[in-house]
Amino acid sequence: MTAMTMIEAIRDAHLVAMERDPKVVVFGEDVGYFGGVFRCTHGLQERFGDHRCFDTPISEAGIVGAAVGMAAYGLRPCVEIQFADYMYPAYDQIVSEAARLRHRSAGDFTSPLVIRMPTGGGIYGGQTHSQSPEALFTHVAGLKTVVVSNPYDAKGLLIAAIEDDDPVIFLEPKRVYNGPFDGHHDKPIVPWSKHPLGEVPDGHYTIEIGKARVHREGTDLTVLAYGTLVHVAQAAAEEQGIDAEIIDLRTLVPLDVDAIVHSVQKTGRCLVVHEATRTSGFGAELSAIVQERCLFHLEAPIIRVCGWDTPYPHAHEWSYFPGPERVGNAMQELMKP
Amino acid sequence: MTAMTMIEAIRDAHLVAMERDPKVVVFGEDVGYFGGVFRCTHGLQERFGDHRCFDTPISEAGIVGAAVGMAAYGLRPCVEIQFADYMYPAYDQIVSEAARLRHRSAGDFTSPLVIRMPTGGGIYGGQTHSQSPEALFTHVAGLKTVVVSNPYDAKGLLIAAIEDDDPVIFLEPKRVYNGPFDGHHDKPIVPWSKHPLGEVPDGHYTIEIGKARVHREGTDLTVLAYGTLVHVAQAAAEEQGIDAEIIDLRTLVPLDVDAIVHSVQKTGRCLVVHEATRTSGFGAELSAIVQERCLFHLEAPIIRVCGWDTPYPHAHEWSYFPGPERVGNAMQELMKP
Amino acid sequence: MTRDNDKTATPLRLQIPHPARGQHPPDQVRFISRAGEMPKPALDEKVERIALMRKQLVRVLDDDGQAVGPWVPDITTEEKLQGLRNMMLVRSFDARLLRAHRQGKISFYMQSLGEEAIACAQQRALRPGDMHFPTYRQSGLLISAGYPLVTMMNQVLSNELDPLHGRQLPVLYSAKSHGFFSISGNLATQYIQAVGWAMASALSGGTEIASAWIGEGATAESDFHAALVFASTYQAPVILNIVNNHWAISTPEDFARGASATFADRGYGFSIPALRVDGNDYLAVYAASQWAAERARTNLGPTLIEWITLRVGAHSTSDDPSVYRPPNEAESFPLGDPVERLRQHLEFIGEWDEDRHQTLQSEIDTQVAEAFAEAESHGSVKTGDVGSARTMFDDVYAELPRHLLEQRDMLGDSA
Amino acid sequence: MTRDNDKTATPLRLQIPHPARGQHPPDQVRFISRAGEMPKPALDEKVERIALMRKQLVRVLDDDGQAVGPWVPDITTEEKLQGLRNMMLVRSFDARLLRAHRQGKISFYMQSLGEEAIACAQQRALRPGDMHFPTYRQSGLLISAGYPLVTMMNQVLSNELDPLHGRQLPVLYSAKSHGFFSISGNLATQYIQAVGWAMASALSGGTEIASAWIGEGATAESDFHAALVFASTYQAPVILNIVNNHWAISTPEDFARGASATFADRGYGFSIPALRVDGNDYLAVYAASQWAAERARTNLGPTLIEWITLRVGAHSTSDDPSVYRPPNEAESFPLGDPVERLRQHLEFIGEWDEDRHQTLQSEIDTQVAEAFAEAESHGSVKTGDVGSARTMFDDVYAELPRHLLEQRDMLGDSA
Ligand SMILES: Cc1ncc(C[n+]2csc(CCOP(=O)(O)OP(=O)(O)O)c2C)c(N)n1
Ligand SMILES: Cc1ncc(C[n+]2csc(CCOP(=O)(O)OP(=O)(O)O)c2C)c(N)n1
Ligand SMILES: [Mg+2]
Ligand SMILES: [Mg+2]
Repeated sequence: MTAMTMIEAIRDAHLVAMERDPKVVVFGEDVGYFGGVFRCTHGLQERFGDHRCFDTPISEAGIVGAAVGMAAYGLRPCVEIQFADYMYPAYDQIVSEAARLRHRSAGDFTSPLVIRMPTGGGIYGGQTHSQSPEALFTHVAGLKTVVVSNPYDAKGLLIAAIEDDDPVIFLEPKRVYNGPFDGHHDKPIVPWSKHPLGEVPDGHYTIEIGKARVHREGTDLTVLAYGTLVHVAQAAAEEQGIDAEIIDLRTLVPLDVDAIVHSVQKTGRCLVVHEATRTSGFGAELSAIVQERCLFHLEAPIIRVCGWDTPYPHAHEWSYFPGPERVGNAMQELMKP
Repeated sequence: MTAMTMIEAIRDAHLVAMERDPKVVVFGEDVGYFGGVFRCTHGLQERFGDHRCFDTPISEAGIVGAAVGMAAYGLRPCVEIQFADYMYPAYDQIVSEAARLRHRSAGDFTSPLVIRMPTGGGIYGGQTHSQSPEALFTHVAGLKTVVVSNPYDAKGLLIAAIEDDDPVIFLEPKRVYNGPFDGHHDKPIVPWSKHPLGEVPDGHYTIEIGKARVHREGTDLTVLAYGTLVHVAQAAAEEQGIDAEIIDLRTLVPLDVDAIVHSVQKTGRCLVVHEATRTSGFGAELSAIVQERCLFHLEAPIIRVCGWDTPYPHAHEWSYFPGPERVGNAMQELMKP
Repeated sequence: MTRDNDKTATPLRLQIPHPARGQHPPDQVRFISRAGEMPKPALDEKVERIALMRKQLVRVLDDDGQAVGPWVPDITTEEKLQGLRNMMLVRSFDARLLRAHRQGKISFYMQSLGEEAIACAQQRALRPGDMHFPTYRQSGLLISAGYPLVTMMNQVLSNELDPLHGRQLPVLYSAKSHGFFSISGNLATQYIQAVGWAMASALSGGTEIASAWIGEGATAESDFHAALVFASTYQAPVILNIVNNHWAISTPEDFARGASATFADRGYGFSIPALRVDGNDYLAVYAASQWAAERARTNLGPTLIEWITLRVGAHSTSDDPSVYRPPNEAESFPLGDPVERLRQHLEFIGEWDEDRHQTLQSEIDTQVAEAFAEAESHGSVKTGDVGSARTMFDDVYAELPRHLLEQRDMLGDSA
Repeated sequence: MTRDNDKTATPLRLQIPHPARGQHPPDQVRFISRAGEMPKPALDEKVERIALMRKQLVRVLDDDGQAVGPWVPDITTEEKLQGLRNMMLVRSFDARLLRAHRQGKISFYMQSLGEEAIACAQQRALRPGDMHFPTYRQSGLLISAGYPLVTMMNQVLSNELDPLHGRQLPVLYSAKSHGFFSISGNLATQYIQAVGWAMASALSGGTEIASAWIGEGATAESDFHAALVFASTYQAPVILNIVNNHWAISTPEDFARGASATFADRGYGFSIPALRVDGNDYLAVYAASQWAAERARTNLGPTLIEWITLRVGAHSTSDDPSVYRPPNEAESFPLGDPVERLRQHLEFIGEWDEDRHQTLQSEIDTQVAEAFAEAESHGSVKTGDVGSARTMFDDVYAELPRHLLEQRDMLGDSA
């Protein structure tokens, strides 16, 4: 076990995967020599050479398109999109190609690749360095979508993603790269070294894609969360004195429906939180699933607390971000008799 | 009033809009000389010349990107993407540019443009001529998303879309181009000339973007539908002898929440139907909204009947399509005491 | 809309291409060389010098059917006869399936009439293990690789034996075993994938090269650019084919080409050597493909080839070209017909005659008819013999996740 | 991974560019001409002939500061002094705001140090009504157009008077009134939009032209291709600028350029005339911009210009270039510094001297300091003086739809 930031854990996952399997190749913008603008691939080129980890031209379509071809050849590319906000030029290759290749060729060709992207706001990045586009992936059959919230999960899930035979979208909320940020942007930063989930096993381990994690047990209500919002929900619960059960979904597709249903049937109340814009966000799917499976257990309407339906504003990002106050208010609302 | 197919109504809307406003320009692949692969722009180049209606290279990114620039100049481009399945190369220009230009420039620049796309299956088009990607637009703040189900609406809504000051995604389910297809693919085709909504007023009229239409009044349950599924729901209701209230949403964003809430509070049961894949489809948003606003009116869980979470299969499209049998079964399920 | 603040300024105007279309006789082929005229550059010739040849056309067969000049490929008569047979097979196959469409037996079809030489000859010029990333008009690659006709037909019929389980539109084959990448319905995506595949081969110290295919119309798509950038930067071992058949559905090549002289010109700005080749000349196709493959195999990097040919038929069975095509376009096409030209050559060298041709033709037609009869015996999407709809849930993922299991169960109830 | 079926074949290898980086001295500029050496083509010169000049560089100012050769622009001394002042203003502005960042007063900044001549001179060479589609390193366009410094600073500070209401990252200005299109955070999207805007002007019989801007790194993006295709096909009245400052964050120009000799080469395959120009030579920039604008205004179509310059500073305030940049890169840059070079020229022609320069410098520094003081008096994102968060809901649509009204109400409760 070593205390690691999420960045170090991600880098370590790369190291372990590349060490074990020569077919793993890593590339993207500024990923090689420099080691990535967030340093998640730092040192890989030095360690494995420039045929295993290299820089690319600034072309997200090229990065993913080439990765699909490489995966079809038999390699296992793990590529970085510098910010999730820049995945759109690659969207055709992701949706029409990576996601569908196995199906359309009936397994003749496959595309086992991982596309990593930093997501979410909280760094004053404005509308093009803050987005959380997970719902644009969860609607696409053939993709698996993972969102990580802590170093322990990040390493185990990234190794699992690289070893997975399907294309995996791997989303990294950048605001938790360096600590379990709980939304209190005006308070001092807590580092991962002070958090149990910052303790990361050495060497190889995986976390099953498709399994949620009960982040906090509770009986008052269920919070369905992922990424940064896991920590925000925890802060809100503690501040409101509400005994919330917080489920860190970890994987959105395939979804751990059992974990969700089990918890909501127990608590009878459900709060869904995410940073992405509300309309047609993944919270809608969660809400729909919960009411389909637990309607008669519900004591109150499921509440969604999400980013507003606007671009992510630079100066007003803390008014946009669904912080502990908004989440806490929703908890109180849910608990009203 | 003239009896028109939906294709003719769309063409007529172009004619009216281009006649009234010289700033309206129309372009896309095979749109000019040929008049579009579905003939929706037939005759426009002959009538208005090749500076108002023209062919483009095969580049959806180019089509939308150029349209954004033209709109910023002051024109009102109305462009065609040959099939919605081919919008992905343009997705960055749609999401990052058209949708956000007004906001990011605080109104200094705007992008009043319309992007028309045929959607949906039922023509044995396989996975790349059958998609219904509406949820990929409804998640994007700044876009308006319209789905039409009949010639009368198509003309009025297309003129309204062209006159609208915001970017409008205009989705045309191709299976209802020539008639009110109700999902009975093995029965003879009913033409629009036999349907009241095939009667289209001459000249200029608009239908407000953001207003739903009660397609069929009823008291047993509410069906939230749009596009082809409006007709399927009607067939299902009649076949099952269920007095369904069918709401044709017409616009997904902005959504006519009042019409929805009003109906569900009346019937106490709600069925959501669409052809797009289920997970994270727009049905999830509808379900979430209904339970948020009508939970204590609901007698049964909201049911979603959608396309499966697979690519749209060529040979098995009628097993994929949510036809009257599946919709009807869901109605019966909903009515169970 | 004029916001003119200088009333003397020229009003701007746009150039909307007005190519030959409709009733006008087409300006079909720009810059035709005589057979044998264009020199053959060294494999590592400078891109500038190759670019100077951009208005020339690699041609081997002259009007008499004689093979002339530096590009004559060193291949046996058997190999040529094999090429003739393959092209005729493709043509006969297409004809049979078009008839099947007219008979209402299949839902859709796309033929390669007039373009057969390109895929057929390149397939023979490459090696097993190489991977083609085709579009929908390269069925010649499969046929020349000896892929079973019946299997192709099963795919087109979407019947119970369709290896793609009826998932794909007819002709969107996939055959890894035969060096044929799964065809996408989305144009141009395969171009950068081919570059990625070639990069993977080189990254792994392999020896297999990739061949990317695209129509001239689809070169306007963005993935074409991504492919050229990546191929240039990493010097990937890939052949970048552009099939210029002069049409993109109703749109003439001019819209994608713009003001440039040729599509081969696109290579220059990336320092990718580019050739224009007579695509209806089997021997020229063979030679140019060999040249490009050799460059790739010796780590000299990518080669772009513009193949000049004509889409003789409709775009697809959904298309009505009478609205936009000039009459007699094929008859007046200056590069003739690929089958006829190779046949003429074989006759010229004394290895072929009318009798043998007729015999071969009926042999092929019989082969195709028998294959079709067999394929048809397994039914089709029209007869409803399409295998189980439950297979639609397979291969979405490597393993069926829970939500698809549930959906398959729901289908079971209602289907 | 070798699936070799011919054991004698060469194993393939990939070329990963190994440009100067880290501790290696950079090969910074390829193909430098002497000032005055490159001829000036006629506006309608054939693209082939212009392409032959691709390894030359348009340069006007020689080592002594003398303006020489056919590209010397016909501009007054006042205009030159204006240019000097504008460039110095940009530099002083950047310096002040970088200091503000170090002082913790702003959240982010991107400077154009070393590249000032390009935007400043082109702005002066174009006309009011023309529209620039810039990236984040063309603030010189705004400053040369006389846009208020305070307003720019308000944007950077995201304070209450920020015309963009704090929505955008610092320096992503928008100023239609000053011919400056709203900057996107997404690279390259503006390139095809500029072509569309130019097409609109021409479709409307206008006289305004567009100017598109992109960094050399971003030319790898797909929208660059879309822009070239559309500009070529419709002969749009647009200037296509590529600012080659040799770096894309940590990645040297080689990755985007690939094997091609220059970025200007990219134009040739579209038959778009392309120049390479010394971007640190104010007079050369002015002349080349004028030439390209004149071509556009006379319906001769698009022009591509590669401007050679150097990103002297870090990519942004978030970047640490010490990890990847060679030491002394700026000092050894062969094209010098744009401010110094124009100053030297003005001295050479006897219109400038050290005293006047010092006076101007302190005048400018004062102007910038006063502007900053004023802007700062309106607060900043750091002081929390950012206007109402409720404005975030405005301008998503022309009119506030119901769901945004509701959300704004919810914000009201909790914010
Ligand atoms: C991304 C995308 N856009 C549009 C289409 C529709 N489409 C199918 S084929 C075609 C024309 C292609 O022309 P070309 O590339 O010249 O190939 P050819 O048909 O001549 O072989 C078009 C526009 C598509 N399949 N994919
Ligand atoms: C689509 C997209 N991908 C990636 C980025 C991240 N990014 C911002 S600037 C930059 C480098 C751009 O280099 P260049 O085009 O040369 O411009 P320069 O910074 O040198 O002016 C990158 C990769 C982005 N903003 N948008
Ligand atoms: Mg073609
Ligand atoms: Mg740069």
